[in-house]
Amino acid sequence: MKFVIAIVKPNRVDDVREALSTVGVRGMTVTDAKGYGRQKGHTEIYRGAEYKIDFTPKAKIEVAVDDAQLTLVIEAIRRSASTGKIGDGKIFVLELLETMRIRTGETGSDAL
Amino acid sequence: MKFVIAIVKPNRVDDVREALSTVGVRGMTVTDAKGYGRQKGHTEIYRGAEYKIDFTPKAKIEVAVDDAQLTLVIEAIRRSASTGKIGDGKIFVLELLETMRIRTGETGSDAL
Amino acid sequence: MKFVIAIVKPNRVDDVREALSTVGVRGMTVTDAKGYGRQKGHTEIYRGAEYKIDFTPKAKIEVAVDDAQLTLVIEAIRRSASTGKIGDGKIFVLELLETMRIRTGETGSDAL
Amino acid sequence: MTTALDTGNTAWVLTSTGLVLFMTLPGLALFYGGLVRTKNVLSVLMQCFSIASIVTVLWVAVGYSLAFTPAENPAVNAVVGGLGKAFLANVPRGALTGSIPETVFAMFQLTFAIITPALIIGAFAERMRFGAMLLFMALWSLVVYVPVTHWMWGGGWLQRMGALDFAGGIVVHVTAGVAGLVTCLYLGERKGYPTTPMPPHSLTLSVVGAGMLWVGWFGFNAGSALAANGAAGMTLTATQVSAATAASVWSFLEWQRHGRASVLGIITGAVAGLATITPASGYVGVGGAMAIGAVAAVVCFFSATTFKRRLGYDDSLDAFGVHGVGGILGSILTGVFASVTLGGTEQISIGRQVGVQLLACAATAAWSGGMTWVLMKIADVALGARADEEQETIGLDLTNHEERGYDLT
Amino acid sequence: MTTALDTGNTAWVLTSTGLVLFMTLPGLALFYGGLVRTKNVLSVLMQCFSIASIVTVLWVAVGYSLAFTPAENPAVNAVVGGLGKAFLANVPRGALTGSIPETVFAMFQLTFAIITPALIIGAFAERMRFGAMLLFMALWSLVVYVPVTHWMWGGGWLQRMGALDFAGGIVVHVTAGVAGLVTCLYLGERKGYPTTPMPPHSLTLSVVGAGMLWVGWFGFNAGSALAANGAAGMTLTATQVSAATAASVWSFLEWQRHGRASVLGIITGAVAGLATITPASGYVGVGGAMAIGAVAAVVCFFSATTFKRRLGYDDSLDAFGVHGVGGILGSILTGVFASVTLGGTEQISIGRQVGVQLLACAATAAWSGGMTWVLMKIADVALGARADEEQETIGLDLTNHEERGYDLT
Amino acid sequence: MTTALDTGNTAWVLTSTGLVLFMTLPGLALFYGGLVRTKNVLSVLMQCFSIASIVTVLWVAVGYSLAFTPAENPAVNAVVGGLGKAFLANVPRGALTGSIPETVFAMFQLTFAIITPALIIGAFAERMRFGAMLLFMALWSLVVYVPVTHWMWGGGWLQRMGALDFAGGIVVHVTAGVAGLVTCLYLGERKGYPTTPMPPHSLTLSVVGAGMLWVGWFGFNAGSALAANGAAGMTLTATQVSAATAASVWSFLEWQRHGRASVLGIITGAVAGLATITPASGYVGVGGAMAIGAVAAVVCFFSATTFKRRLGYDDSLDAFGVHGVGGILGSILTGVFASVTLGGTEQISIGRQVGVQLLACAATAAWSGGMTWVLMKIADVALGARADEEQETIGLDLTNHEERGYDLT
Ligand SMILES: Nc1ncnc2c1ncn2[C@@H]1O[C@H](COP(=O)(O)OP(=O)(O)O)[C@@H](O)[C@H]1O
Ligand SMILES: Nc1ncnc2c1ncn2[C@@H]1O[C@H](COP(=O)(O)OP(=O)(O)O)[C@@H](O)[C@H]1O
Ligand SMILES: Nc1ncnc2c1ncn2[C@@H]1O[C@H](COP(=O)(O)OP(=O)(O)O)[C@@H](O)[C@H]1O
Repeated sequence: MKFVIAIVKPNRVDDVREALSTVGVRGMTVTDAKGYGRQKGHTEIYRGAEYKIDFTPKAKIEVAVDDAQLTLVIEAIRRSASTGKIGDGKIFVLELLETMRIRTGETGSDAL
Repeated sequence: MKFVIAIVKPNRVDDVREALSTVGVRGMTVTDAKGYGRQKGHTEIYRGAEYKIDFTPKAKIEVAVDDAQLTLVIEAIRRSASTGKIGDGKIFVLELLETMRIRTGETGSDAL
Repeated sequence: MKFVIAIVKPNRVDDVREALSTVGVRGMTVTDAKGYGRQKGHTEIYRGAEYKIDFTPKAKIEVAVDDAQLTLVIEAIRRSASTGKIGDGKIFVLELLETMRIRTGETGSDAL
Repeated sequence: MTTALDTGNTAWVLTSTGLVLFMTLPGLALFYGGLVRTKNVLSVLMQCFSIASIVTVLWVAVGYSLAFTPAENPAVNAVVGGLGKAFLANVPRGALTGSIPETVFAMFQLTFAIITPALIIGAFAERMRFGAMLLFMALWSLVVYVPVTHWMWGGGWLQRMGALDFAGGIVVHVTAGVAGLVTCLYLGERKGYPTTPMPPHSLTLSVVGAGMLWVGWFGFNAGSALAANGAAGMTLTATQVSAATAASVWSFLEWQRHGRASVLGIITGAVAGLATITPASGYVGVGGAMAIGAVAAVVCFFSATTFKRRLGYDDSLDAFGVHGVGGILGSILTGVFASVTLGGTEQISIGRQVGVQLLACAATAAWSGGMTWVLMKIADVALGARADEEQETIGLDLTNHEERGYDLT
Repeated sequence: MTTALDTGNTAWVLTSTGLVLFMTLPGLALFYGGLVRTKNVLSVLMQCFSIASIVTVLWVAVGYSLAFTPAENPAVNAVVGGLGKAFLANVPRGALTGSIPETVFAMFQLTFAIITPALIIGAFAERMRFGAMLLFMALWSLVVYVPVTHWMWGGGWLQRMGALDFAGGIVVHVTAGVAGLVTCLYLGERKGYPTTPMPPHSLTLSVVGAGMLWVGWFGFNAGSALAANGAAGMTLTATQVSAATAASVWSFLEWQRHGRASVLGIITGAVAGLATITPASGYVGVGGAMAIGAVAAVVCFFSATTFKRRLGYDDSLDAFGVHGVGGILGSILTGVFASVTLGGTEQISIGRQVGVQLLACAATAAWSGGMTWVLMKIADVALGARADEEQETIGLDLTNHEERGYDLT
Repeated sequence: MTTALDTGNTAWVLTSTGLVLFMTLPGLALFYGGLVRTKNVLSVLMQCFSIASIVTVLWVAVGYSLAFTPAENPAVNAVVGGLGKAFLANVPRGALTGSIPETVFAMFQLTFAIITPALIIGAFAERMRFGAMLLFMALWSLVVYVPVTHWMWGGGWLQRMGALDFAGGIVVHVTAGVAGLVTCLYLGERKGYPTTPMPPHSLTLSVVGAGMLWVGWFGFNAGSALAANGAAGMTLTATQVSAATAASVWSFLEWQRHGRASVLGIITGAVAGLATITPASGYVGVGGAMAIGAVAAVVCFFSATTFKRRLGYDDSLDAFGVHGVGGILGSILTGVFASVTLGGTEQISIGRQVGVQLLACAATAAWSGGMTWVLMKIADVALGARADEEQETIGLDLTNHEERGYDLT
C-alpha cells in the first residue's frame, strides 16, 4: 500500500474529495497547513509596521491507497487540484507498511 | 524504527496518550484534522441555506517507535481509541529511516 | 528522495525556514501541532478546578528533499531549531518514493 | 410645541443619540461582520466605520441643513431643504428644536444618517472594493438619504401628504433596503454563490451585534419621541413587543420547517420585528405591535429564505430581505394599526392612509432604486466597484486593507 | 409620591430599561457563553434570546398584571395580583407610576423578568435540550417569578411583612439561584464531570459580558430608585463600591490560595459583589457597601470553588454558587446594614429585620425550589430535558440548532 | 450655579457615569486586548478590571476628597485638597454639586480616575508582571492622578491660573500618556521588538472596543457639562465631528502612504480625534472641532508610526503616541479654538492662553513623568516589574494568571 500526501490550495479540497471518491477512495484525512514555496505570500501593515508573511494557507490531504489505485489517485488529485497557477501544490508518495481499522482490527487493504 | 500515524476521535486522545505511556512511549505529536470516511458528517442550516458537512473532526497522533515496540503500540492505540462505532479511525505504519533529538543531536532509538 | 518531518518549537519556525533556504530548500509545509514528551506542560485553574495540560505547542515542518541534500538539511534544522532546552523537538526521516508538482505534472527532483 | 428647554427630554435624546450610534458602531458592524467569512470580517467593520466618519462630515457640512432647513422657494422645499444651516451656522447653543437643543436634534438625526447607508452593506458584502464603496456611500447619503429625510421629516411633500413614519421605516429601511437590492443586482453574486457554502464565520459576533441593535433600537424609536414621556414609553413598549413576537414566530417557523430553531433565526427575527415596527412604533398599541411583529416574522422569513433563493440574486446578508421588506411592510401596516379603532393614536381612515403609505413607499423605493443604480455606475466607472476574482478568493481584508481579522495561533 | 410626570426621572428609567435588557442581551449571554465549551456556545446565546422573547410576550400578556395589579380579594392579593391590566389594557399613555409613565415602569420591570430566568441557565448549561428548556422557562416565569415579584413589590405578603429588597436580591437572585441548584440536581452532572477538563472556551467573551453586567447593574440598582436623584446616586455608589471591593477581595483570596489572581476570578468576584449588594443597594452607606462586598467575595469564593466540588453537584457556571448564595447573603445583610445605626436609611431593629429577611428568603427559596422541580418534571416528561450522550459529545450547537459558533478557517 | 436638584441633568450624568465606566469595562480593555498577541490578551483585560477595582476603593476612601475637597490651608490647597470627605463622609444623599447629587458627581469623576491609569497599560503591554503593575497603579492614582485633578478641577493652581481643560486633556491624557512613555522606557522593549512581527491577535475585538470608546466619549465629554442642555449638545457635536474628521484624515494618510486604508488606522484615527478634542470639547464650535480633528490625525499618525519607529522605544499600543500626543496637542489647541473669535465660547487672548496651556501641560508632564519613574522603581524593587524571558515567550496569560484566552478546539 501507499501513503499519499497532497498539499493543495484550501479551496480545492472539496473538488479533490469528489475526484477521489469517483476513483473509489473511501476515506481521507485533511489538515490545515501553511506552505512556503515559489508562490509568494502577502504583506500586512499595522500602524506603519510592515510584516512580510511568506507562508500561504494550504490544505494537506493524506490518503492511504492500494498499490493498484495509486496512479488513478495521483491523476485524480492532479486533475482536481490544478488551477495552473503557482502554488497548486505537491503530491508525495510514501510506502505504507501496514494499516489497521481501529473499530474492527481489520488490517491491510480491508482497513482502507 | 517505525513511524505510526493514528487517526482517532478527538475525545479519545487523552486515553490513547495514557495507553501509550503505559507501553513505554515517551513522546508523541498530535494534530487536529478533519476526516472523511464511512462515518457521515452533519448538516448546517443558515437562513434556509443547507450545507452538508462531510468531514468529521479527528485527531492525528504521530509516534515514532522502535520496531520492538510496534505491536504493543498498535495494540495500545487500538484498545484505547476504540468505541466500536463507525469513525473510530485508522492506524498507519510507515518505515522510519532516521531520528534525531534536536537538543542533543542523538540519533536512532536514543532520540525517541 | 527523503521526506523529512521536524517537530520544533513554534517560535523557531522562521529561523528554520531561513536556515533551510540557505541550504537550497525551495519549499516546505508547516502545521500547528501539540507535543507530548519530556518537556512538561502547564497548569490552568478555573474557579478552583485545576487542569494539568500535558501538551505543549509545537510546529511540524515537513520538507521533501533530494538524498544529496539530506545531511545538509538535517544539520540546518538542528542548528536553527536548537535552544538547548528540553522540548526542542525531533527530526524524522522517511523514504519518499515519488513527488509530483500538481501545476506542471513534473515528477521526481524537478518537482521539489 | 414647547419652546423652553426640558433637561429631562434633552437627557433622553442625548442618551438616544449614543444608543443609535452604538447600533452602528459596533452593533451593526458586528451583526454583519459575524455573518461573513473570516477573510472578509474586517472589510465589513471598515465599511461601517468609514461610513460613520464620512457621513458625519457631510451631515454637519450640508446634510442636516438640506434635510431640516426650509428652502425659500416652497416648490423647492417640497423636495429638498435649504443651505441656511450649512456647517451648523445659525445653530447657536441656545437654539431649540421643540424642548431640546437643536444641536442635540442634529446629532440624533446624524446617527440615523449614519446607520442607513451602513445597512446597505449587507447586500454587497464580500465583493465590493473599498474605494468605490466609500464614494458610492458619500454620494448616496447626499442624493438619496438627505432628500428623502426632507420629504418625510423636513416639511417635504410626503410629510405634507400626510404619510406616517414615526422613526424611519420609509426614511431608513425602505431607502436602504431597496438600495441594497439594486447594489447586489448591479454587482452580481459572489463567486461560487449559491453552490459553495458561505457559513457565518462567527455567529457569536452576530449575536453580540443583535443584542446591541435590539437595545439601541430603544433610542432609535423611543428617542424619536424627542421627549421622555408617555409617548416614549409606549413607543419603547411597542418596539420590545414587536421584536420579541417576531423572534418567537421566526423560531416557530424554523422549528416547523427544519425541526429546530436556530440562533441566527431568532436574531434575524428580532431584527425583522424591530425594522418593521419602526415606522409604526409611536402610533400603535400593544395589540398592533404584536400583530406587526408576527406578520414581520412570517413575511421576512420567506423573503430571506425561500424567496431569495428562488429568484437567485445574492443579497449576501439580507439587507433587502429583512430591512427592505420589513420597512415596506411596516410602513404599510402603519396605515392600518395607527388607527384609533385598532388601539392606535391617529384619527385616520385606514383605507386612505394605506394608500398614502403605499404611495410614499413606491416613490421612495423608485427614487432610491434609480439613484442607487446611477451612483453605483459612477463609483464603478471611477474606481471599479467589483473585487476581482483573486481578491474575492483571498478575501477583502488582506487585499483591500492588508490586515487579518484574527491571528489566534 | 408625586403624581406629575417628571421627564428627568423618566429619562433615567428609560435608560435603565435599556441597561438592564443589555445585561441579558448580550451581557449575560456572553458572560455565560464564554464559560462553556466551543461546541455549546450558541446554545447558551440561544437560550438567553429565546427567554427574552417568550418572557416579553408573557409579561405583557399577563405577567405584569399578575405581579403589579392588586387582586380584588385581599387574601388572594397576598399571594398574586389580578388580571385587570392583561395585555396592558387600562394602561393609557398618560398613566403614571409615581413620576414616570406606567408603560416605562412595566418595561423596566420586564427587563428584570427577563434576566431572572436567564440566570438559571448557568446551572444546567451544556446538557439541557432546547425545547424542554423553553417550556420550563415559560412556566417558571409565570409560576415562580410573577408571584414572588407580587409578594415583594406588588403589595403581597412579603412586602406587608416588611421584608426589604431594593432591587431584587430575593425576587431575582434567590429565585433564580435556588432554581438553578434544583435544575442541575434534577439533570445530573455533565458527562465526564468532574474528571474531564471543561475550561471556558473564551474568557475574552466572558470579560466582555462581565463589563456589560457591571455597567448594566447601574440601571438595575440605581434605576430601581425610579428617579434621578440623591437616592439613585447613593444606590449607584453602593453598587460600584461593593462590586469593586468584592473583585479585589476575590483576587486576594486567589492569590493567597494559588499564588496568582485570575481574570475569571476577578469578574466572578465583581458579579458576586453586584448580586449581593442588590437587595441592600438603596438602603446602605459606603461602609455598608464595602462590608457587603467583602463578605460576598469570601462566601461566594468558597461556595463556587471548595463547597461545590465537595458536594459534587454540577452547577456548570455557578448560577447557584454565585447568584443564589450572593442573593441570600445580601438579603440577610440588608437586614443589618440598612439600619441607620450602621449608616443605612432604615429605622429598623436589626435583630427583627434579619429575622424577617431570613423568613422571606426561606419562603422564596422553598417556593422556587419546589416549583422548579415540578416544572422540570413536566418539561422533561413532555419534551425530554436531558440531552443524550451523543448530543453532549458533539455539542448542543450542532445537535439542537444545526449551527456552529465559529468557522475561523 | 443653581442649587436645586435637576432630575434631567442628574439623569444625564448618571447615564454618562455608566458610559465612561463602559469605556474601560470593557471598551478600552477590548481595544487594547485585541492589539496584543493571543498569549497576552487576558493580562490586558485583567489589568483593566483590577485597576477599576482598586481605584474605586482608593477613590472612595481618600481620592475624591483629596481631589475635590478644599484643604484648609490655601497654600496646600493649591496642590492638593483635604480629607474632609474621606469615605464620602459629609456627603449626605441630599448634598448637591451644582444641580446634581454630589454622589453622582463623585461617581462620574471616579470613572475618569479609573480610565486614566488604564490608558497607561497600552505602553507596557505584554511585558509587565501583574503584581508590580497593580502596586504601581494604586500609587500612581494617588500620587499623580488625584493631585493633578485637584490642580485643574478641584480649585488648585492650574485652575486659578486660568488653564482650560473641559473634559480631561491635561488631567487624563497628558498624565497617562507621559506616564506611558516613562513606563515603556523604564521596562525596555519587548523581547524581539521590533524585528519579530507582533500583529494584533484580533482586530475584531479592537474594533468593538473602539466603538464603545467612541460612544462612551459622549458621556466623557458631554457628561462633563454636568447638565443636559445646549452646552452638552454642542460638546457632543464637537466630539463627534472631531472623531469623524480625524478618522477620515487618518484613512486618507494611510491611503497616500500605503495605497490602502486599514481598520486599525481608522479606529486609531477616531481615538486620536476623541482624545485631542477632549480638553476643547466644551469650548469650541464646529469649525474648531474639524480643525482639531484634522490636526490630531496628522500629528498622531506620524507620532504613532514614523516617529516611534525612528526613536525605537516600544510604546506597545501607542498609549503615548496617540493619547499623550493627542492630549498635549489638544490642550494647546484649546487655547486657540476656544476663542470667541474662532467660534469658541471664551473671551481670551489666544497668545496668552496658549502660553497658559503650554505651562499647564509642561508642569503636568513633568510631575507625571517624574513620579511615574519613582513609582515604577518602587514597584520594581518591591515585586519585580519586568516579566522574565520565559514568561514573555509563553505569554502573561498562562504565566501570570494560569488561564488561556481562547480554547476553540
Ligand atoms: N520541498 C517541499 N517539501 C514539502 N512541501 C513543499 C515543498 N515544496 C513545496 N511544498 C508545498 O507546496 C506548496 C506549493 O509550492 P510552490 O512552490 O509555492 O508552488 P508550485 O508547487 O506550483 O511550484 C508550498 O506552499 C508548500 O506547502
Ligand atoms: N484511506 C484513508 N486514508 C487516510 N485516512 C483515512 C482513510 N480512510 C479513513 N481515514 C480516516 O479514518 C477516519 C475514520 O474512517 P471511517 O471510514 O469514517 O470509519 P472507520 O474507520 O470506523 O471505518 C476518517 O474520518 C479519516 O480521517
Ligand atoms: N516518539 C515520538 N514520536 C513523535 N513525536 C515525538 C516523539 N517524542 C517526542 N516527540 C515530539 O518532540 C517534542 C519534544 O520532545 P521532548 O521529549 O519534550 O523534548 P526533547 O526532544 O528535547 O527530548 C514533543 O513535544 C513531541 O512533539
